[in-house]
Amino acid sequence: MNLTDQTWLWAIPALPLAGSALCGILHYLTIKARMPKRAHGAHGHDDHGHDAHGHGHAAHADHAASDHGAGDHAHGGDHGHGHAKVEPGLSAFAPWIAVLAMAGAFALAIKGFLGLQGETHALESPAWDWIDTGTFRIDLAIVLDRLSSVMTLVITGVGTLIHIYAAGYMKGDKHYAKFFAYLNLFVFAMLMLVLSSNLLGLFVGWEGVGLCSYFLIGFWYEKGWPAEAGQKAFVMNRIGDASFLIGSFLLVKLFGTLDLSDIVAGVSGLLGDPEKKYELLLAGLFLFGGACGKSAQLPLFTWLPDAMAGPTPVSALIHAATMVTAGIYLTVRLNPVYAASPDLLFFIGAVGAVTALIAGSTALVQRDIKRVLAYSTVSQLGYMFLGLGTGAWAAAIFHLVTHAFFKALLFLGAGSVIHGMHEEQDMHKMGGLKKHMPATYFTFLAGAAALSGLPLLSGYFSKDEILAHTFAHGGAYRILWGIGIATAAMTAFYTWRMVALTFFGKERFDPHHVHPHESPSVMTVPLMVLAVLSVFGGLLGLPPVLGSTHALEHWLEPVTAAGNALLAEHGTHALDHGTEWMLLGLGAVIALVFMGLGIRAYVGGTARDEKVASSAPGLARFLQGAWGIDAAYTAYVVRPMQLLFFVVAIVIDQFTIDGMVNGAGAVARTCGDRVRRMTSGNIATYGLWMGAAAALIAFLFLKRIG
Amino acid sequence: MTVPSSHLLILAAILFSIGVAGFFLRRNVIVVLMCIELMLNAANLSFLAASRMHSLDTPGGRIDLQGPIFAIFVIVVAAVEAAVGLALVIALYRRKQTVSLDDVVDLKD
Amino acid sequence: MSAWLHLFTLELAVVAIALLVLLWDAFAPAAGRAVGWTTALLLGGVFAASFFVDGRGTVPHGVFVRDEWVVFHERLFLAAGILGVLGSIDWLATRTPKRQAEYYALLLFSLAGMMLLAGARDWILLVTCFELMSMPLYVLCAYGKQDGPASEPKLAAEAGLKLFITGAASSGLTLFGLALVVGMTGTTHVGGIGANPAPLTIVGMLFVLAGFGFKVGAVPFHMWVPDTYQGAPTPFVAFLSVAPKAAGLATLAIVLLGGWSADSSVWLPVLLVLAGASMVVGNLFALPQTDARRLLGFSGVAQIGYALLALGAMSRGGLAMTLFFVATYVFTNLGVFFVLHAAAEEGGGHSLARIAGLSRRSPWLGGALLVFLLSLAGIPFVAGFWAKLFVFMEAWNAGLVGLVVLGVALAVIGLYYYLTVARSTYMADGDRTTPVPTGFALRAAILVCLIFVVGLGLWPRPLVEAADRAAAGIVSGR
Amino acid sequence: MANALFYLVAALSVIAAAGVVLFRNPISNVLSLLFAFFCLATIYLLAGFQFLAATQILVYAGAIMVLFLFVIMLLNLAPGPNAPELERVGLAMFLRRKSGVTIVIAAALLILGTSAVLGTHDTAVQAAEAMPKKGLDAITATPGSSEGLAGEMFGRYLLPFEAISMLLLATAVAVVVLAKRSRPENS
Repeated sequence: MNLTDQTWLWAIPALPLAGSALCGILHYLTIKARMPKRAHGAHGHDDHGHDAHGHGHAAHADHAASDHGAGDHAHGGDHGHGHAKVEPGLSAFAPWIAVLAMAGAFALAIKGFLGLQGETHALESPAWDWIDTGTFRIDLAIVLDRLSSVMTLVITGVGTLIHIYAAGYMKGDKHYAKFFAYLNLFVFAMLMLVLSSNLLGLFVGWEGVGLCSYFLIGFWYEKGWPAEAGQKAFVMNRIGDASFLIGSFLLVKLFGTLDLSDIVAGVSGLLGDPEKKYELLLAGLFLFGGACGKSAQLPLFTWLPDAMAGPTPVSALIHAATMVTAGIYLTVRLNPVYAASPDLLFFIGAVGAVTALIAGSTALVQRDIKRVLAYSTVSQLGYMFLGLGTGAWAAAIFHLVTHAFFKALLFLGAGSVIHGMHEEQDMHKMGGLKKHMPATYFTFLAGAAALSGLPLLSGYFSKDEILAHTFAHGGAYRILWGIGIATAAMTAFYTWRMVALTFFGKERFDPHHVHPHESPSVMTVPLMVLAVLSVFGGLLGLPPVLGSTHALEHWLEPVTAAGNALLAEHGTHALDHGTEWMLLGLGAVIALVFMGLGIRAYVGGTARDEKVASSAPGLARFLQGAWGIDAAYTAYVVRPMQLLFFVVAIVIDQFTIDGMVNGAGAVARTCGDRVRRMTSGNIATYGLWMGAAAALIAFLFLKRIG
Repeated sequence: MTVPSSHLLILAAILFSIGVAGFFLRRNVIVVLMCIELMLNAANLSFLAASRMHSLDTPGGRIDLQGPIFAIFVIVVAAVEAAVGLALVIALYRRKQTVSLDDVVDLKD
Repeated sequence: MSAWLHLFTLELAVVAIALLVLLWDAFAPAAGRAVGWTTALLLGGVFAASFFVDGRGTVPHGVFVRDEWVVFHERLFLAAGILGVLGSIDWLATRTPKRQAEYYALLLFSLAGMMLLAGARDWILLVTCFELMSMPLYVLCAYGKQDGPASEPKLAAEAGLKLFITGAASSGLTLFGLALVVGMTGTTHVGGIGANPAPLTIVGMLFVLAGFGFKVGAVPFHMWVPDTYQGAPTPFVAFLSVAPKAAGLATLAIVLLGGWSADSSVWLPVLLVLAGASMVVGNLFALPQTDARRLLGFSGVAQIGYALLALGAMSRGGLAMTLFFVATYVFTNLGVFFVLHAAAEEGGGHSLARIAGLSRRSPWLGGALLVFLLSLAGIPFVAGFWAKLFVFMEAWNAGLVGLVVLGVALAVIGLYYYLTVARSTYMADGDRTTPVPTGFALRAAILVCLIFVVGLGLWPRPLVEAADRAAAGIVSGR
Repeated sequence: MANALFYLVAALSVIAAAGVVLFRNPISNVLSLLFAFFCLATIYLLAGFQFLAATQILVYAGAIMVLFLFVIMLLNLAPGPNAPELERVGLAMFLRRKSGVTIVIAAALLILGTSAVLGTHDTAVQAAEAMPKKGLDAITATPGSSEGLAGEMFGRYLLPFEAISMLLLATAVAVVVLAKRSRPENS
């Protein structure tokens, strides 16, 4: 049953959007107040308000014509104040606005959650005929169903905590208000992604989160490399987005509608037609390509570690808890599309498992604490896709939720450490921090325990559920299960290596220069809340074998019913209680054993890393560079493309334009030069090109008319 | 004259092709402009030839006028292009003291 | 005559402003910024009047038709003209203070040509309007040939000559082709081609299409684009990069969809080849560029490819989305070039290195540039997102799957080089921290572009509806 | 007789056009072009387009070619002591790089045009015959009359006529802008 006409649902995304706008205005006012008088942005009414006379650099001839120049001299002096510590000014209000907007959205999300009990499966806002020209119509509505309700609670709930944390973390930044404007805008886009009723709204959110992620990764662009990392992340995301767009075009072609619920409902009707079934498979594959981009799966995952250039709250919110889970959300949302094709499901599971393994092993050797967490995130997302690959939609969402809790916690904890260590991120230069920052330490422990899957914590249940489903499928899935178990062992090891290097052992920093200190309570309180959630989050999905109902699975039943019905046609996979107990036990043992190994190896310091680096340098390098994937991109994608470009340019050049004169000696020139020679600047050459092309077109033309 | 109109059309095509070839082959920008004029004249001849083709079949010996009218407009266009083109040549010559297209290659990557 | 004179109220007004400006200069020369502001304000008045002047109708013999299509284009060209004038005021007043009126007059003549072009349904009128539009552009390209940023070579004359020679040659091509077309069909009416045209008509149309391809800067007739953009005065390039292209696309639509839709199987493959080649060449060649104007030139070639793709959908919706695309492109590209102009005037050049650090020195200029670049790349919350999305949607609906996939993939490359420009403005320059000086008129022009780009990004509906109504004038039905 | 004259003049016009491309001296180019224009005017006369023939001579020969000559003399491009070196033409021009492609393109255009003309003759005549039946308002006049021409020019084609007058005005402004020397305060 759906409740319609719930206009208030629009307020959920609208609140962060309004917050973003307000913070943007605050940013503008702050900048304006900070700017030297009559600077750009302070729109004066004179034409010559910005002449540079007073500012010391060479005046242009045009400025000489200015008759306002005299007025500027009075203001020439107030330049050059430092950028280090900046008075917040009006921007001090920004976090209040942003957090209030988030809290409001969270409250509304809870209201929606409470309204979804019993037989109510979804709340719908009235449809808004957003574009309607007669030939072209797009309706947009907000739909809060069981799945988007979970997502919304996570986004707004964890988001609110991270906003509060960021209020402390970003204090003193000169673009304080801008940060919150971007962050709120991100939440708006993310909410559009999960709440919109049709593919178009979803796509707006899908691209929107990429944009905000670009802004936020590059937030500290003055350092240089964050701007580069942001560009890389954005472009790699866009590759996925392109795939997503093509996939959704295919869906529209198949179903004749953009509406998600119609698409979901229509899948079973298509399966009789093998051609349509094939197109459905293609659509699913392209959409999964989009999910790979957004959720950092093979082969598009290399942007996520680089995205750590952004401020830590960004890493926690966008690159751990929310944006990167969009791919999971999309797959669950369209679950019948995937359930219709077991081969596609296996492919997804395999991609997830291999990604989990590669990223997990890479995390073993990282020294930068945020990069460990980044690779861990990629690895955990791989788990979620493994779960989706088995058709365990609820298990994937369960892991998504618990992962949002503990990974946000770990990132924020890492941020607290970095903050306390004066922007140091290298774990080899930490150690023994537990006595300096106890609150961070204890909460971090909770997060680490959950991530590594220590028994009875949230991560334990969610991860083991995915592995149990994989095991139950049998056949080739057993290989994936083996990969999953191996990754679980690595996860426990690198997690506790990180804890040991950071908090245990001797202090490896210079105590005269670095004075670690605990973060203010505005940062530690969110940590504590998240710690509680990380520990008890498992209650959402206790396995039936423990004598409880899987609450989340039950909750999501209306959403996953269509996919499950299709899966049931291929047979069901159930485990007997004995096997299930055995798997739970195995998970617990592996987590505990590798936790012990991890701590033992690194509690004494960094010697172990150095030993690995010296005894097996090749392996260390291999792991360090994520199995050489980035290098492989350069070698197998970028270089061949450059080569192709080069060859094409030479061929064109040699055989049509300058070949008779230049000969083979020109081959030695660089690729860029070759290309440039095609636009040589000589009109006669241009004319030739046009003529040759016109002849080609004439050929085409005449071929048409025979 | 009882020459078939298609022969006029072929003459126009020949003149146009010579114009195109000159446009490609010559480097003196004034000669290139002349070649463009030649191309426009070939267009005019085509207009008239086609007009004549229709006139032959029009009852009562009346001639089709659209070709001649179009041709008059083309003549004006040609005059305008010659004037502007030559003015541009003068402007360029003042800057670079050349009329060779081979020397006008500063704009490139 | 008086029965249909009212159809040309706006065009006559534009010509009248041109004459007024020339007379003003003749009797009271060196009027400072007043000439420019007067032109802009009067044009603004004409733009406002376009909402009240309600002339719709056809000139006898169907030489000219004023319908929603024309009204849409008149407003678009007027908007581009107003912004083009606003963006040039400060540059002219400082660079050639003694010679301003001619610039505005020529721009206005060109504008009048474009406005007439949109309604032309007769080959003779079409050709004369094309010339009226193009000829002032050749001259404006070489305007201020004695000046330019101090550190850059003075290339305006070369840019003008290159545009002229390629333009004149393509005019010759078009006219020769038209001679064949008109000769074969026996009528100068654009819609006279009809089904099953004679082979010679098709050859003629090939020449005509090549001429139009030159005007919109589609591959392989694009060579003039980067050269001209690099050499001509930047405020003028802003206008050149949008208005004539919009006019060229409008003409293509009139000729192909309006006049020759009966035999689309003949020209559609050619159009699609042009579209695909423009997307590929534009995007790939933009990648290695280091001069921002050349980069934007190739980007413009790529954008035309997308517009042609929507045109190739051959439906009312596809045409409407072409218009939507072009309209957003007008505001976006004007904005980009204006910001670039502001940065380059002070930085002394248009290379990416010269505009580095812009957003640090003038956050608003940097922010505006980023917004425009994102719009060109097709990112949400700005107009370009909808433009690209709608274009792809319509082309997909028309079954152009391969080209849509190609376009979507190339848009990724597009994002890369647009962000490269953005990144260079983010990079700290170091030696200068003072805000970039911009005149009031230029700032106003940038602000207007920004409002349109962001506003249409949040609320594209009015423009989509207007474009749809306009498209109905060319392609009837749905 | 008239037919033989046509073929003679046509051959002369082709030779003259070739001279435009092949002569080295710009003055010779101009004179060749002038001669070609006269040939064309003769052909117009033979074909019964008296008014066009007159316009051809007045505008092209009388105005445009004089303009070309004037610019050549102004820029001192004719051979002489201080003139720039003349462009290499003739065989040398064809041996220059890229010229192979040029010749191919020009030949292709020629073949394309000729074959289309030859292949189209019957269809074109048929189309012309079909014209009145299609109801298109073909505009006609008695041969040799410029009245009809004027009537159409100021009737149906009044609008293009006005547009071309604007074009001429704009051209006047444009040429002044281009050719005027910049004033000293800007250089």
